[in-house]
Amino acid sequence: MNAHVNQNSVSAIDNIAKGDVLLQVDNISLSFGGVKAITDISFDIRKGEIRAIIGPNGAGKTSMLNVINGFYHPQEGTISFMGQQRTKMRPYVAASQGISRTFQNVALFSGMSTLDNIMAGRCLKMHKSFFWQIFRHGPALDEEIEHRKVVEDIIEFLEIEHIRKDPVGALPYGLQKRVELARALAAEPILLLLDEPMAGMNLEEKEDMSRFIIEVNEQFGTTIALIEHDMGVVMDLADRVVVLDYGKKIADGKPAEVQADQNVIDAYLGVAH
Amino acid sequence: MELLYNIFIDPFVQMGAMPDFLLQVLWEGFVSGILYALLALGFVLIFKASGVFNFAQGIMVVFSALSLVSLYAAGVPAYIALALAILIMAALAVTIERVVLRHLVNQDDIILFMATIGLSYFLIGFGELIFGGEPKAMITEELGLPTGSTTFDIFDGILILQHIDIAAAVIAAILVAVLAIFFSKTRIGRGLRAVADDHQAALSVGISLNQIWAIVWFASGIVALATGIMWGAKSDVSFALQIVALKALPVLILGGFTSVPGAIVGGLIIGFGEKLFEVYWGGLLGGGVEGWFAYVIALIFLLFRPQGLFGEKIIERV
Amino acid sequence: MPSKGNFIEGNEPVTLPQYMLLNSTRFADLTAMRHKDKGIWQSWTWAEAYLQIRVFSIGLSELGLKPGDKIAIVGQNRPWLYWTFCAAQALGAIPVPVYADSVAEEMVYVLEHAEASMALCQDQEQVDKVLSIGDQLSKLKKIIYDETKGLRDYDHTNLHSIEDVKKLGEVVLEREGDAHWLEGVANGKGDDLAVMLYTSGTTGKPKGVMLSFDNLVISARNANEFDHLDSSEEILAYLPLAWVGDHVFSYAQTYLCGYCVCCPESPDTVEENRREIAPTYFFAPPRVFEVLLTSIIVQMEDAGKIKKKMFDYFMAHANKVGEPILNGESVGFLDRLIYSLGEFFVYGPLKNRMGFTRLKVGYTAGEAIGPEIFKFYRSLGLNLKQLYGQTEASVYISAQPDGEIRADTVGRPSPGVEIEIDDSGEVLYRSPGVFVGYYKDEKATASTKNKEGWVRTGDAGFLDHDGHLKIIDRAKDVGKLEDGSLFAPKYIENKLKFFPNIKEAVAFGDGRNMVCVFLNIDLTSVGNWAERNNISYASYQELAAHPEVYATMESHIEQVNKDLADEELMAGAQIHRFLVLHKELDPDDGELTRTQKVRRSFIAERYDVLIDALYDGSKEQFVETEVVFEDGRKGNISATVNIGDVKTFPATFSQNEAAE
Amino acid sequence: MFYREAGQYKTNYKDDLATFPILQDRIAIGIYLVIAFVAIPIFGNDFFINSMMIPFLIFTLAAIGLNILTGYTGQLSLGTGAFMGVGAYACYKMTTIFPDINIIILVVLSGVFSAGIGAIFGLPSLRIKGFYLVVTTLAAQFFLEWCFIRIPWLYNYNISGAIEVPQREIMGVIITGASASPTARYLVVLSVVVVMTWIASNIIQGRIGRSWMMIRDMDIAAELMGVRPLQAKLSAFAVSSFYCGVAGAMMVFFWLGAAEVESFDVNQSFRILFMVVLGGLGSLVGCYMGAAFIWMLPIMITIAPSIFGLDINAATVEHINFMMIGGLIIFFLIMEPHGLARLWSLAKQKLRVWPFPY
Repeated sequence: MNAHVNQNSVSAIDNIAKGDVLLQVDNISLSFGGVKAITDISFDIRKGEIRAIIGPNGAGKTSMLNVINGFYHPQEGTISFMGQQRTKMRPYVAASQGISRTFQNVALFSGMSTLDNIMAGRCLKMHKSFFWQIFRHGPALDEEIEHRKVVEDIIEFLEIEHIRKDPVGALPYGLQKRVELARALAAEPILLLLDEPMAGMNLEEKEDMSRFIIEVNEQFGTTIALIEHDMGVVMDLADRVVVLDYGKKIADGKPAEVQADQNVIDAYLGVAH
Repeated sequence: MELLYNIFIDPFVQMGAMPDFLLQVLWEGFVSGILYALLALGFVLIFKASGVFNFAQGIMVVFSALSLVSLYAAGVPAYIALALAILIMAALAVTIERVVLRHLVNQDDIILFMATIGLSYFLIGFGELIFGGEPKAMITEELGLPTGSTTFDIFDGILILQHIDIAAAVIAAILVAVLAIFFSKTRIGRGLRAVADDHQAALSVGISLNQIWAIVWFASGIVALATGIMWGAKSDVSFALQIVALKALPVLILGGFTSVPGAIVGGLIIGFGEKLFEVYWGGLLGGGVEGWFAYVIALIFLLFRPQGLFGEKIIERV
Repeated sequence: MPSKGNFIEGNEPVTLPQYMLLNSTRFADLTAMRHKDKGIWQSWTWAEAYLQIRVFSIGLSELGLKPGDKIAIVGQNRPWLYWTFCAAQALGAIPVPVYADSVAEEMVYVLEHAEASMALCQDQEQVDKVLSIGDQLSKLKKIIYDETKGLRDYDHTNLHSIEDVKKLGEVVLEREGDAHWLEGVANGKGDDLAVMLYTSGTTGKPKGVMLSFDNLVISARNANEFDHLDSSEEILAYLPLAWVGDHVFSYAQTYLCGYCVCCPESPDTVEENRREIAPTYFFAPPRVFEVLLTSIIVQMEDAGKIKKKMFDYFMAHANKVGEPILNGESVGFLDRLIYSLGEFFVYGPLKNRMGFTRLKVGYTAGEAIGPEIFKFYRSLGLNLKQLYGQTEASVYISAQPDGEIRADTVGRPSPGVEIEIDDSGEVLYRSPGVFVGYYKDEKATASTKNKEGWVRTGDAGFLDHDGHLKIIDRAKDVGKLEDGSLFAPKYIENKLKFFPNIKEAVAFGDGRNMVCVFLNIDLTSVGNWAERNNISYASYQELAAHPEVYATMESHIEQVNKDLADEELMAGAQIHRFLVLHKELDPDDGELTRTQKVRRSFIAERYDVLIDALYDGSKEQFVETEVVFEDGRKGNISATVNIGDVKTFPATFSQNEAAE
Repeated sequence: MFYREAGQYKTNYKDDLATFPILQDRIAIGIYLVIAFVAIPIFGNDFFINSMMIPFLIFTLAAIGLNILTGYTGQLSLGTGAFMGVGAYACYKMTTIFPDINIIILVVLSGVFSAGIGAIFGLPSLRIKGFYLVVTTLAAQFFLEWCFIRIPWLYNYNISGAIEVPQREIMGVIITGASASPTARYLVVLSVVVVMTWIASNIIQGRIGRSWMMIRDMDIAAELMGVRPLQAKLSAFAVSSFYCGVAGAMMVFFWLGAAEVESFDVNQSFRILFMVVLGGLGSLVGCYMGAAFIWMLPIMITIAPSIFGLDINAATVEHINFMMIGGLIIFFLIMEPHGLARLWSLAKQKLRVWPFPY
C-alpha cells in the first residue's frame, strides 16, 4: 500500500555521497554560427541539492541545460558527470546516465494519455524484446505491469489520479506541467533538470509545484537543477544559485549572497520585469 | 576490375572521344534542367508565401496545358485560348483558396500537404472527365513558338539545337526575371515576402492572407501554364506528366524550398546529372535510370546536407 | 490459513471481531474489501483482511491500546480505517470515528470528550490537524497514519505508520503466536461497548452515542434478513465513517453476512467509482438522489432533439407503468413491451450511467425525499425504499418492506422495533438496537431514554391506518402561527426543495403572523437554465438576485401554496413572502450541519435583519455576512437582497377526503 | 446504448491494460470474427469474396503497415507500393527456389525481405524530416520500381515481365493459383490479416509502440527521455515494410494471381496513403475503415448507375472515382483530420454515455 518509487536501479550506479560534486561544468563556451550563447561558464552541481540557474531573458539558461543533457555540444570546455568526463554524446546517452528534464514550453507527447506519457518516462528501464512485445503476454506484460506500478506511485505522489487516462493535449497548462514533471520523475533521475517549471502558472499552481519540487528533493534525494525567472521562487527553493547574464556567469552562491550581489542587482534592474 | 573500369574510366574516355556528343547531352540536360527548374519554381512560389508544399503543381501543369489545347481544339484562336487558359488558372487559384486552403489555416504542414495530394487526385479526375485521358499535341506553332532546329558543326561532329528548347530557356529566363521584379518592386510582391517571413507582421501591414494565397496560387498557375506549353511542345500533353512533375521534389531538395535561384540551380543540376548518368552510366544498369536518379541524388545529398544547398544550418530548439 | 477462533465453536458470534474470525474461514476466498488505489481496485479477501487486522491489532496492543481505551478514527472511507474498527474492538478498545471534514475545534471537543488515547489518521492532512490541536488533547498519546506521503520527516516519537504498528505486531506474533489475542476476541461479550458515534446534532455540542455489540449485531442481522442480503452484495462505502449509517451498512451488516465493501479513490471520484462498481445495495440521503436527478435533467436539456423526445416519451411511459411493473402488479402486454423497449433505449443506459445496473435494494433516509424524485427512480425499475432511523437506534426504526412502497411514509416498524406516538405527537420507539447511553452525559441519556427503554426520537409523526409511520417534522420545530394554525417548517421546506431549482429552503413562522422563507437556488440547475437563456452572471450572488430567477421562485412557491391549501393541517401555513439568499448556506459557516441539515435557529440569528425585513413589509434589505473561505480565511460579503410576495390560496380541503 | 459498463471494474493491471477493457467491445469483436470467418464464407458469393473482401483485407494490411510508419511514428512515406512489391517479388522468387515450403511461411518470410529493404530506405529518416523524407521514400519507390523492371531474375526472365503464381496447397486445399477457390483464399488472407492486426495492436501498446509515438509527438523530447531515434525509426520502417511486404505478397498470391510492376507503382502508394488518411492516422480500426471505404467506393460508383438504369462508361466512372476520392480527402482533412476512426470513436463515446450528450 505504501510502496515507494523504486530507487534500486539507480543507486546501483550512483555511488556519489550527498554533498559531493555530481556534475562539474568547466569553462563551457557555446556558439551558433558566430553568435555566442554561452561564454566560459563554470559551476558545479552537488549531490542532493536544489541548484537554480537564473538570469534575465536570453542569458543562456536554457542553452546551459541543453549542454548539460547533451542536446547541444559546446565548442569549448568540459563537463563531467558523476566523476566521468564526457565527450560529445547524444541526449539519450545523458538520459541513460540518469539525467532527466522538463521543458520550458511543455513538450508532452500530445497524442498520448497521461498514463502513457509517464510510462514513456520509463522507456529506458524497459527492455523486453521485440519477440515478447508481439504477444503482449508473459514477460512483456509483466514488465509493463511492473512499471505501471511505479508510474501509479508517481501519479499518486503528484496527485494526478483524476487525469490518468485523459489525453494530455486537452489538459490545462498547470496540469500539463505536472504531468511533465511526472514523466521526468518516472525515469528515476539522478539529476533532474527543470526548465522554468513555474512559468505561466498562477499563484496556487506555483505553490503546488514548489511543494512537489521540494518533496522530490527530500523524499527521493534527487538532485535538481532548475531554471527560473521568478527570483522570489528561486530564493525560497534553491540551496545555491548561479546567475547568468548575456551568456556569462555573474554570480554563484547561496540565495542570500546572490541577492546582495551588485552585479546581479544591476543585471536584473537592467531588464524590465 | 572490369566493372571498376566501366564505372570510373570508360564513361570519361567516351566523353573525351566524342566531345560533340557530350555537348549534345549537356544541352539536353540543360533543357530538361530548365523545365525542372520551371516546375520547381511553381512549388517555390507557393511554399514561400504559404508554407504549403503543393503536391498538385504537376497536375496544374497538365491541367493548364490541356485547357489551352482543348480551347484551341474547340475553335478558339490560339492567343485568345492562351488568355482564357490564364483566366482558368486564376479561377482555379481562387477556387482552391476558397474551398480548400481557407479552411485549413493553422493546420499542420503535413495536413496541408495531404490536402494538395487530394486536390491533385481531384484535378486528375476532373481533367480526364473534361479533356479525356488521351495525350494531345501542343499547339506550338499556333502560339508563335519556333519549331525548327539548327545544326552546328563542332569538334568534328554536329550539335543539334531545337529552337523550341532555346525558346524555353529564354522564356524561363524572362519568367524568373519578371518574378524577381514582382517580388522586389511591387507592393503585392513585397507583401508576399512579408507573409513568408511572418504571418502576423503581414497582417499588421494590412495584407489579407486570403488574397495573398489566391495570388501566389495564380502566379504558380501561370508558371505551370508556361511549363505545360514548353513541356507539351517537346512531348505531348498527357497526364503522365504528372508523375514526371514529382521530380520537382528532388530539385527542391537541392535548391531549398524557398529559394528561386535555388530552384534554377537545382533544376539544372538534376537535368545535367540525369542526362549524363543515363547516357554514360545507365547502360551498365540496363537503362531507364532517369526514373529514379534524381531522387537518389537528392537522397544522398540530403544525408550530407539536410538543410539543402542554400539553406542555413538548422538549429534545433527545445 | 488463519487460525480458528476459540469462542465456542458452533455458537453464534456475538461481537464483530468474532464475526471477523468466522468470516475468515466461512468466506475465506470471498472479497471483503476493495479500494480504488493506483488505478485499479485493490482487493482483499476475508482471509487476507483477517490477517491484516490480526497483526495490526496485536501491534496496537503493543503500542499501548488497552481494553476500554478509545481510539479516534479520522479520515475518509479507506480499508485500513474500517479494519481499525475491528482491530481495536478485538482488544476491547472502543473506536470513535470522527468526521474527516470537521474543523479543528470540533475535533478537539470530540477527542477530548471521548478521552481518546490514540488517533488513527488517514493522511498527512488529518495528522496535521490532530497535531495542531495536540496541546489541547490531554489524553492523546499516539497518532497512527495510513498514507505515508509527506510524513517522512515528521517527528516519529509518538507518530507511527500502520506499517510500523504491523511490524510491532509481527514481532509479537512470531514470538508468542496469536493465542492471547484470540482469547481476548473470544472473551468479547454482546453487551460490551462496541463503538462511540458522535451525533452532529442540530444544537449544542455533539453527544457521544454508545452502542454495544448487541445493538449493532442484532440490528444488522435483522436488516440483512429484511432485505435478503447475502455475501454476493457489493456496496460502495462513501458516506462519513462517523455516521451511524455507514457504520452499520459498511461495517456491521458486512460482517454479519459477508458482502464486499468498496472504498472510492477519493471523494471527488465517488460518481465514477459507483459507475465502476455498480453496487447491489446502496444507501444515500435524498440529496444524492436529488443531485443525480438534477444532473440527468440538465444533461438531457443539452441532448439532441430526437434523443430528448425519446427520453421524454419513455420517461412518461415509465412514470405510468414503471412502478406497477416493479411492484409486480398486472400490466398490459403492450405497456410491458414499450417498457422493455424503454429499458433498452433509456432506462438501462440511465441506470448504467448512474451505476445502478446491478442494484438490488436502495435506501434513502435522513430526510424526506421528493415524491417525484422517489417515483423517478422506482419507475426505472430500481427498488428504492425509504427508511427512518437514528444513531440512538443503531439506524433502524422503520423501513418500507418490498411491495409496500409509498413516497409519503417511511414504512413499517423494522423487525424487533416497537413504535409509540405520545400525546404531543412525538414518535417513541423501543428496540434491540437502542443505545446504551450518551457518553458522560447521564442527564441527556435520561431525558431521551426512559426506564422501560423507550427512546424519544424528537420527531413528530403518526402511524397511518396501514400501520406506516409518517413523519411531519422535528417535534420541537413544529410550532404555531399567531392564528393558531400548525406550522411545520421542515414539511414546507421539503416541499420547496422538491423543485430542482431550489437547493435549500428555511421557513419561519412560529409565533408570527405568516410564513416566510429563505431560499438557496441550485447553481447547477439554475445556472444551466441561465446559460440556455443567455443570462450572464459572474457569481452565485448575481444569479440569485436576477429578476427572472425571482419570478421562477415565485411560481414554485405558489405551487407549494396550492398543495398546502389542499391539506387539512397545513392549509394555514402557506408562504406569504420569500427571499433568495445572497450566499449558499455552508457547513463551514455553521449554517448547515456536516450532514447538510439546516440549522434554523443559527440562521435566524445570523440573518435577523433579513427576517425583520420579511415581516415588516420591506421590498429589499441590505445585509453583511462574515464567511469562511475554503482555505480557512475569513471575509465579508454584503448584498442588498430583494423580497418577493406570493399569492396564497383559500383552503380547499373538504370533509369527504378526510373521511376516506 | 448497448454499453453497460457499470460493474465492469478492474482489480488488476492486466485487466486494466487489456486491449478491449469493455465487455461489450469484446462481444462485438467476437461477432465480427464470427461474421468474417463463418457467415461470409457461407453466404458470400464469389464476386463479393473475390472482388471485395479479399482486396479489402489485403489493403487493410498494407494500410496498417503505412499507419505504423506514418500514423504512429510520424514518418510520411510514399513508397508503400514499392515495399509491397518487394514482398511480392520476394515471395515469387522463394516459391521458385523453395517449391516445397509451405506458402504461408513464404508469404511471411517475404515480409522479412521487405522489412530489410524498408529499414535501408529508412536510414535517411535519422537526419531528414517531413517533406524531405517524402523524397527519400519516393526515391525508394522509383528505384525499386525500376528494379522490378530491369532485373529480369526477379520475374524468372518471363517475357511478359509479369510474375505468375504457381499452384500451392495446404492440407490438401488449393489456396493459390487459378484453381484455388475464392473462399479458400479468403480464409487464408483473413487469418493472416487478423493475426497480424492483433500483433500490430500488441506492439503498438507496448514499449516499442510507445517509443514510436514518442518520436511522432515530440522527437526531441523522446530523445531526451532516452529513446534512440535510430532504433525507433528503423524498427518502425522495418515493421511497416514487413506488413506492406506481406500485403504485397498476398495481393499477388491470393488475389491477383499475376502481377506486373504497375501493381506496385506510386499510385498504389497513394491509394494506401488515402486509406490511412481517410481511415485515421494512428488508428488500427481506421485502417479497416479506410481500406473498405477507398476500395468499396469505386465498386459502388460502378454499380450504382446501373441500378438506376443509367449507362455510364467505365472511364467516366474511373474519373468520377478520382474526383470523389480527391474531394473526400480534402473534405475529411477539413472536417475531421483524424478520419473515420475519429468518427467511429465519437460514435462509440456517444453510445457509452447514452442517453446523455456528454
